[in-house]
Formats: sequence, structure tokens, C-alpha cells
Amino acid sequence: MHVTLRLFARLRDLSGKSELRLEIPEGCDARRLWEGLALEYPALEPYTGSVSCAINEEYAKLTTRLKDGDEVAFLPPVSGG
Amino acid sequence: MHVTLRLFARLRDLSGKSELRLEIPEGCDARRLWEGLALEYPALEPYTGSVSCAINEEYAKLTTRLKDGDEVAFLPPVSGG
Amino acid sequence: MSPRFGVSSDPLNTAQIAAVSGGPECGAVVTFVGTVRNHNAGRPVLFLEYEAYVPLAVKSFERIGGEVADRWPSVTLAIHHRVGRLEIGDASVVIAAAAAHRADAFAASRYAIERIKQISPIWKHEHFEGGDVWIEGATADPGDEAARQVALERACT
Amino acid sequence: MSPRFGVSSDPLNTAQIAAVSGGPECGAVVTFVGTVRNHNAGRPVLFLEYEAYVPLAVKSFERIGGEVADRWPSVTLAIHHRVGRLEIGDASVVIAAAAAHRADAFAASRYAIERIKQISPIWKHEHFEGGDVWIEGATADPGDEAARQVALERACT
Repeated sequence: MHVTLRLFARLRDLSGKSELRLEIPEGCDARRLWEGLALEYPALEPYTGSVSCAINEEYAKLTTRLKDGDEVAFLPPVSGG
Repeated sequence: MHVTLRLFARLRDLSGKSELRLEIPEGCDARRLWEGLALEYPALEPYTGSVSCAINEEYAKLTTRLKDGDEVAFLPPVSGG
Repeated sequence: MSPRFGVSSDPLNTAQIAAVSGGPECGAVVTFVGTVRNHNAGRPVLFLEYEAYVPLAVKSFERIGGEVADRWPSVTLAIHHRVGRLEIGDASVVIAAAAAHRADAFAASRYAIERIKQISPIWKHEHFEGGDVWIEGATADPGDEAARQVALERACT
Repeated sequence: MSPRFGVSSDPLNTAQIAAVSGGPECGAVVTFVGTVRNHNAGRPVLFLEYEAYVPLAVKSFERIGGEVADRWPSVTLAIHHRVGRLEIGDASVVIAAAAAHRADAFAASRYAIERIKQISPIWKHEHFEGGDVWIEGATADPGDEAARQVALERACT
């Protein structure tokens, strides 16, 4: 199945990618997606403890299982205001 | 000597006077001025414990001795904002 | 640049008052606007009339500005109060506090409105269906330290 | 009437945002404006760029509006954040809280800015002489009750 991955702010700058379309296995959760990403872009690895995740424009736990067509966003710590 | 007396808000409404020019004896303090006023306008008497005083546009204690030409204002409890 | 403190019968210009207090080192502006409510103490309100001893009221705002500067040196404060007849929804008072950091701007503006209610020679004459009443709150005494402590507590300091 | 919550690259119109939240039962409007400072962490700042995950940011403002409504039912809240390049002095965020009484308006607006900094997917890219840095604060987790308690404490409740 396929998901769309979105990266923001410094995660985008470090990976050089703002959006990726990825094929993932059935039953994959968001954490496994992140781990794969951090393997491909080792500069992202330091964010493993602090990254947040949103699925289809709602905050979601990293343990959420992904479905075909999901939009998954990884968010570094925020600094609005 | 003479002083100008100013009354505000409900003190003015109760006395019917917003400004009075009064002759007072030397050595008179603001409290004595108020007491004379409350004798002339008994409706003001209930304010004896809560009235504030300003002399020449500055807050002043009721024990302040008045000088010739002073502008003395008596102020009921305030409600700005 | 407009004066930082004033009393007038003209409608209050919130944007202009808030602009008084900004600057390049400023990171936060908190503006408080008091407006005339359509009810008070269970009664429908028709309109209000505000009266002030104008020169002393402006001096009281300057005094509050000084108290704020002592406590929160980074804050620039502006206070403007309207007098005369005000309709429901009209702004009666606008306070703007600009500061480097938001905590100071919030504290200073809250402190200022509490102090205005304690020491500014301004009176609210409430007109309701079938009557009217002068609202009377605090005996004005700028030297009352216990009152000042209450204002500081409400400012959450 | 404008929407209560928004993210846009257009300059923020404070007066329009504050007007969203008034009404005849309203006695107090507290407006918080965050502005770009000319220095941060000891460095002179040249300009900022704000980025947002826009749909989720707007939803986070709606969530904060719901948290405020639960805690302070009389409060009407509006939140607008700007994105893109902002110069020194520009407003990055405007929060307006209208309420019957001032204590609720102050508390709700302070709570809202604390929550934005905790959970809204917005990032500040600071450009200074000789470099730039992404500012990173809190890991966004709307379900983190300890963080929410910190926001309530800062709102002085």
C-alpha cells in the first residue's frame, strides 16, 4: 500500500524532502515509517525522541497503524506564537 | 481666606452643587471643611467614612491644612474601568 | 505620537492606543478593552454615563504608569478612559502594555485595570429601565498598600 | 463576520480579529499580539520566517477554542497566526478573548498563547547576521495533561 509522507521545517531542510510517496507493508505503524525514514536520512535520527506525528491532518500516536492512502506528517518540536 | 470646593458624581447630585466658593478660617483642614459641608447638606453625611479628598488636583489627606486659594475636591468611592 | 495617558469624551481608538507602546525590542502587546455590558447586577442596562475629575484622573494614570515601570521595567503602558454617555458595546477604557516578554505584558495590563478601579477619580452612572444609580466601588487612596497588594495578586505576580 | 481561527501569509488585522469576539453581554476584551523582536538569545535578529502545517494548525486553534469554552464558558476566543517572512515589529499572532468579566478574558487569552506554543504545528525560522536557525520548543502532544496544567497555571487559574 502507499502513503504520502510530509516533512516540515528542519526535518524538511535536513532531508531535502517536503513530500514523499512511499510504498509500505500492510500493518506498518507510524513509528516503523519514521524508523525507515531515519535510516534513509540519518540526519533525522536525533529527532526520534521528540518528533510528533499527524495522520490525515489529525495528531496521532506513533503506534497508529497506517492505511492505504494515508497522509502522514512528521513534525519537529513546535515554536509558534 | 477662600477656597474653591468641587463635588463629583453622587456628591454633586445630592448637594445640587458642583462648585462652591467658601470663606473658611485660618488653620482649617479638609476634614473640618467636609464636616461643615455635611452640616449644610445632611444627605452627604453617610459619605463621612468613605470620601476621598484632593487638593489642587493631587490626592491629599483629610488632615491637610488648607491655604488661601486652594481647590478642594471631595470624591465619593470610585467606579472607573 | 499620541500621549500615553488620557481622558476624553471622544470614542477610543484602540489601534492607536496600542501602537503607542510598541517598539523593536517589543515581543508582546496586551490590550485590555472594557466595554459597556447590556446588564449589571441582574438589571438590563440602557446606557452609562461616565464622569471624571479629569486632571486628577490623568495624573492617576501617570501614577499607575510609574508603579508599572518600577515593577516591570521593560513595559511601556498606555491608558485612555472615555467619559460622557456610552451605549451598550462602547469601549469605556483601553489599556495597552507592550513588553519584551508576554508574562510582563499580561501582568502589567491586569495590574493597571485593577489600580484604575481602586484609585482613578472616575464614576459610572448606570441608567436602567425605570431608574438610575451611581456605582460606587473603592474609596480612592493611592497610598493604601493593602489595596496595591490585591492588585498585584490579581496580576498573578 | 470573519472566521475565529486562521493561518495566513497576509498581515494580521488586530481590530478585525478583536471585533469577532464582542457582543452586548461582553464587558472585557483582552487582545494579545505577538510581535517580531529585533533580538533573541543575545543575537540581533534580521527577520523571521514562519512555517505552518496549515490545516492542522487551524484545527489546533479550534481545539484550544474548545478547551477555553470548557473552562471559561462566557469567553469567545479568536486566534490568527501569520506565516511567511516577517520583519521586525510585524505581528506574528493575534489572540482576542471577549468575556462578561475581565478575569476570564485575561485567563483565556494567556492560556491560549501558552497552548499555541505547546501544540500548534508552527515553526519559527530565525535569520540573524551570519546565519539562521530553526527554533524548536515543545514536542507537540495535545493529549499531554501535564503540559496543559502548565498552561493553566500560567493563566493564573
